[in-house]
Amino acid sequence: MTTDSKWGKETLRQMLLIRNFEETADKLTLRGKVPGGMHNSSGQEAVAVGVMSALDPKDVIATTHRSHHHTIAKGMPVNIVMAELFTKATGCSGGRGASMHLADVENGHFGGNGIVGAGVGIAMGAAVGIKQMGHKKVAVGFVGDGGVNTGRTWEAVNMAVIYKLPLIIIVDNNQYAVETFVERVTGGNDIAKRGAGFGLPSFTIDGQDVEEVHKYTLEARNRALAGEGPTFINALTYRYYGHNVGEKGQYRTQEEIADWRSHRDPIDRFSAKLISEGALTQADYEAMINSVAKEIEEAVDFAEKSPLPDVSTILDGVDSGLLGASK
Amino acid sequence: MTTDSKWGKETLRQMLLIRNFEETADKLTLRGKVPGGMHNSSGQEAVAVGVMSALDPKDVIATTHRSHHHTIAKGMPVNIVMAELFTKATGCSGGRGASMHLADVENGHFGGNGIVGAGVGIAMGAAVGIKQMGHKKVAVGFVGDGGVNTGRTWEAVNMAVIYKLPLIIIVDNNQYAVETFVERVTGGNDIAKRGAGFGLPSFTIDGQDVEEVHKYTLEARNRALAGEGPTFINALTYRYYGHNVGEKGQYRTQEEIADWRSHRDPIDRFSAKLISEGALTQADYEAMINSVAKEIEEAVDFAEKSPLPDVSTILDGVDSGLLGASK
Amino acid sequence: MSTTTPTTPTTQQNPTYSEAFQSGVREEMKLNPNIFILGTDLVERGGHFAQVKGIAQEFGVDRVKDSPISEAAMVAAGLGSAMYGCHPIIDLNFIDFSLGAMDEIINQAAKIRFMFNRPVPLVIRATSGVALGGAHHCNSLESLFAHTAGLSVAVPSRAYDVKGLIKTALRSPDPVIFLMHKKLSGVRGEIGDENTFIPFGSANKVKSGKDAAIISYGYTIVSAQKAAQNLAEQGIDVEIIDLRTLYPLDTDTINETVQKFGRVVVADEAPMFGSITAEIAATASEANFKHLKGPIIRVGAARAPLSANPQMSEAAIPSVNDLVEAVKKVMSY
Amino acid sequence: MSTTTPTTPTTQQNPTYSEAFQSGVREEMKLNPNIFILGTDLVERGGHFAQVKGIAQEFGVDRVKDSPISEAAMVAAGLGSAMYGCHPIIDLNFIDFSLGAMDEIINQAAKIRFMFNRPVPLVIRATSGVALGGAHHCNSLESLFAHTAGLSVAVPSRAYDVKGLIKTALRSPDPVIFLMHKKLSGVRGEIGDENTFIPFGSANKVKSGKDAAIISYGYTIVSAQKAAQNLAEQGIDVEIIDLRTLYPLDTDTINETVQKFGRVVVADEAPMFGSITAEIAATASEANFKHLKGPIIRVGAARAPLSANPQMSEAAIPSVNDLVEAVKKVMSY
Ligand SMILES: Cc1ncc(C[n+]2csc(CCOP(=O)(O)OP(=O)(O)O)c2C)c(N)n1
Ligand SMILES: Cc1ncc(C[n+]2csc(CCOP(=O)(O)OP(=O)(O)O)c2C)c(N)n1
Ligand SMILES: [Mg+2]
Ligand SMILES: [Mg+2]
Repeated sequence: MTTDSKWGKETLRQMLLIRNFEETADKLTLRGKVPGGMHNSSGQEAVAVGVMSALDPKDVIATTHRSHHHTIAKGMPVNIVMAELFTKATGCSGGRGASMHLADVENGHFGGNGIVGAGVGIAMGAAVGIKQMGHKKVAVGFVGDGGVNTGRTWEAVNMAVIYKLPLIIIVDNNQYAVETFVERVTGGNDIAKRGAGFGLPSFTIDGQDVEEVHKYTLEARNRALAGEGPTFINALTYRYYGHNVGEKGQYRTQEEIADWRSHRDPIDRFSAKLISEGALTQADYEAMINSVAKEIEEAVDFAEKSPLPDVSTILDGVDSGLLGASK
Repeated sequence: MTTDSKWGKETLRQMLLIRNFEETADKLTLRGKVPGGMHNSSGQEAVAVGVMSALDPKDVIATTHRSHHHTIAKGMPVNIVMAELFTKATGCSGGRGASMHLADVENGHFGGNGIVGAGVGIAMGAAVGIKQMGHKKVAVGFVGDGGVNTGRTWEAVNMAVIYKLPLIIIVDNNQYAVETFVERVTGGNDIAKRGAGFGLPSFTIDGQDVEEVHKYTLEARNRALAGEGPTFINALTYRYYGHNVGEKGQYRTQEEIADWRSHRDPIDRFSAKLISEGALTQADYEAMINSVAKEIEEAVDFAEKSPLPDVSTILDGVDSGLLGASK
Repeated sequence: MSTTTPTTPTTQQNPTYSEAFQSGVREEMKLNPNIFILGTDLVERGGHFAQVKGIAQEFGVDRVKDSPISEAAMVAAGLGSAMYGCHPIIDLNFIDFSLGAMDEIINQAAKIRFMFNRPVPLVIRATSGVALGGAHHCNSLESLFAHTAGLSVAVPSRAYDVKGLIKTALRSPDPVIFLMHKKLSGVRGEIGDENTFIPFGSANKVKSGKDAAIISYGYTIVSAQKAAQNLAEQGIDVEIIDLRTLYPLDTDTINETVQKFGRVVVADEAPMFGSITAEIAATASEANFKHLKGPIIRVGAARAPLSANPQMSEAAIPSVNDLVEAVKKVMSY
Repeated sequence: MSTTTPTTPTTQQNPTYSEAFQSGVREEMKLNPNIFILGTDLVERGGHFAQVKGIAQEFGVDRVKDSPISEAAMVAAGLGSAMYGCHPIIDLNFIDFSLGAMDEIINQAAKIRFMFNRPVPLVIRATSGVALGGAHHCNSLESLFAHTAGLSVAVPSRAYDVKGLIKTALRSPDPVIFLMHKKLSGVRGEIGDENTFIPFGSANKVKSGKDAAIISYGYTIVSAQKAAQNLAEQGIDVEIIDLRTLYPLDTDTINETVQKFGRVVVADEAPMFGSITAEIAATASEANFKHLKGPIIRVGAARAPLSANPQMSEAAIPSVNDLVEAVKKVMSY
């Protein structure tokens, strides 16, 4: 199928923006700019952008410790994301969260999470709220291949099924949990089949094909809006970098990484398609790359120049005090 | 298939013993003899006896809040069980446990449990121990239809699969969790399919047919001993009484109960089969009923006459003190 | 902050402690369509302690939802929908079952407001306290929750407080752990009207006295009242302070009480080592050291799991006599 | 019960705090074939803090098992196999993740011995303490565990104690929560030999003093040592007691210390409201009231989740200066 040119360009740009963000932030982390390190999502852009491009901006997402790609694709300006990584006051969480705790609840981003599996539960809860209030929205919960071994994930999936919630569960399946290969820890080694066991439409899809991700998400969203309940999507993808910045490890070969990078890169694939279809010229593409680089450079500058949070605020916002005078 | 007469009689007697125990204990509970009440398993005898008759006495079980039937079938003398219900010092847990906390760890009974789903995890852990020590045994974890909605159950199932543990998971599926019908809360409404999603052999079987339960358990045990890992068995059964003693509720019809009792009672079915096959005479059967009644009567007598635990022991056994002087 | 309300005559007209909960919840549900209740066996049964009896029939099953046995998902459902804009009541049945949802409570619900500047108007209700049922049904976990920044903890001892506190909780944007004592479920008492709100962090002087004070909460207040009668016969007039909430804690009333008497007993039925009575005693001692006639005495439960045998379980928690002895000890300074 | 060991010179030869763990575990694994370790990313990576580095290579993957991310099942695997006769070490990585296994820890592992008279020789190891990582990686949960009857809690502050305590844990039949502070992982120090066992419930006098005492544990011991230097310059000679375990607690040493000085600071980095320092202060005040020159002063963290921003996170926990001020306060009585 031929890709719509406007949509294709916007989608490609989003993926480039994420890639540049991650590679830039990775280097800055190595230089000590990102307290606590960060989880690089390079290689996984198509999952984030494919999903988000199928959603309405008002839809809700909740995600994991590896969430820069989801967050940027959801529409958070990269300078705000970068500032949060730097734990600056101008970051989305005022510097309280850093890389793992990006959020903008007002705008439907219910947060990254330090706890594996927690995002699916929170998204499921948001879907309860959406249904309860009769809104026409969906919630999307992201989880990793490692996260599907947490019990909380399946409790949430089951609850979504029985309440027919407008929820989409996306497994951002990059095949490793830290250094552990998915096959070694996943009974049955078929994550979509697990979903099916809980009675919801479940698919394993090519997470390196942004159009496939988009299409499955759109269908899931339509089912959800029609009151037909949740969908489970296991998107196969790959992360190019270590689990946390600077980590290498012997758990996978350089050949494996090179193979994914050279044959299945989501950006290369999609840009090649757009170019071959005439939806994009090589010159457009290069301009896009440059414009993205500039945007990220400005984001770094913004983050660098932003003030640190005021340490005198460490007790602010723990609770409202409205229950009674907190002492 | 014709049933072996000796095995058949022993199996039938076990079921009768459980039924009489439960009906007797139910009445005693209504008379205030069983602190905290009890969960009556009448109707579910074939699951307990079918499983246990396929095990070796040294195999391990861990079970739920509804566990009298498993415990008696596992071989604990009924007077000890009854004494525990009465919270007497002579009970298996010294009166500390009552109905929900029957155990005899030394003899492979790793306990009933007040927490739904916990038994599967404990049995899985026992299976880790069995495998670690190279023993030729299996562990069996019981869970209810309600319990399969706890995340902990699926974490344990997954772990058993990836470590190829000698574990058998039995869903004692009596179709209700307190007053909640299984279909209302079980996404997909196919519990064995959930198991299959985690990659282990999974079966739904007739839990009112003691021979079928026996056969599937035996096969599962053989697979486990051969190093082929765990098996998941969803045994369809029914409880005749309320969730806890004295509870009735409007959540199911009297017709439904009458139907199960009159058409699918595991004891009636099995005794009729044995009689029709000539393995048992009507007179034998009546003698068996009487002997069982006598055994239960004696158990009640034993429980009644047993001393209460010494309240001065309430601090005994919390820990060994061997880490250092506890203060 | 301390408000004294009349001791309640227990007439047949007065609702039970459980019914007081129903009453407060009903009133708030009428006003706020975003309140809903989610838990196991709520619709037909009305909950294991009749705490929501009839509410599904009145408000429909969209607002009283029966749940699978999935405590983590139950709390997650509450958390996510509270972030979205609802005001859910998650009914965990027994507080012991919260142990299956601790991440959702402690890591998520308690921290969202601080991290993301988003209110989490979530009530987690559960039955608590020592009674029958044994080790898995008698955990006293209140100190765990009170220790967690971001959570508030209500521990009402009578119908009036149940209603007044749940109404406050349902008007506030913060997560609340609402613990109702199993031995009080059926106890009748007066309740306030639809405008009676009890602020968290306001203790109730159950009884005033001249000689010494017992500071406590929950069922131990009943024992303290019995102890006070017994002590009165011995000529000792003891004041009783019911904290009603453990966080926020009414430190003003605690400080006043310590300063007034210098002889104070702090009591509850949790295992004493590390219980909330330690916080109260330590902080009150530090703040009011000069006023102390002797040490603040703590009374609590044995460091042991609870037994199903009723005599053992009773023996593990403070008796009326333990309270009497503790007061006599502070009187001996 | 208090044993004083020489302050350790930190030479290159000395192992790190993490290596001390490896050393103790290796020695015990050689002697006891039933010890195994289970957790995430242990085999190749050696754990996130190198705490089991190389052990899989030495003992094989049957004795060092990589686990799925399933904390409840991890603890259940430990619990069931411990009941069966093994002596598992369940490595939960960060203690924050124990919140997904609280039922298995608090309702099951802690209670089995009491209920069923069966030992549960289970070690649950995790990295703890405040450092980087933010709200989900910096929970101080030690008071929750110490409050739970049936659990013991180790909180070593140096390599020597890590090794001596883990060896004791691996010879005992009871469940132990073994908390290693993230900021200490790489700190080098002397360790004992294969016969050095440190009993739980034995505090270590890190430094003796003449004027006042700081009682603490974990990383706060490092801050206390800095505070002591600072105070020495001001002419105040402070004694430092490292509790090493929070349960059993070395109440003998605590009582002696309170009686000796009458001026005592109890400090840690957990949110202060409801922390274990409350238990220590309350119990020690009650037992030694007459010896107190003034109230026992507690120093702890703010009641707030931790932030990822390092300055905010540092500001939330006690600084060296906070400890100095607290000691000066007790000196002012
Ligand atoms: C409950 C919990 N357990 C363990 C961890 C430690 N941890 C952080 S990320 C991670 C691996 C997650 O793998 P996966 O879900 O596949 O996500 P990915 O990192 O591949 O994006 C682990 C084990 C955690 N954060 N939370
Ligand atoms: C974790 C947990 N949640 C809730 C309960 C309360 N509870 C006890 S039994 C029960 C129903 C269990 O249903 P099922 O698993 O089908 O077992 P059955 O009673 O039918 O044997 C519930 C909800 C509990 N004991 N533990
Ligand atoms: Mg992964
Ligand atoms: Mg059932």
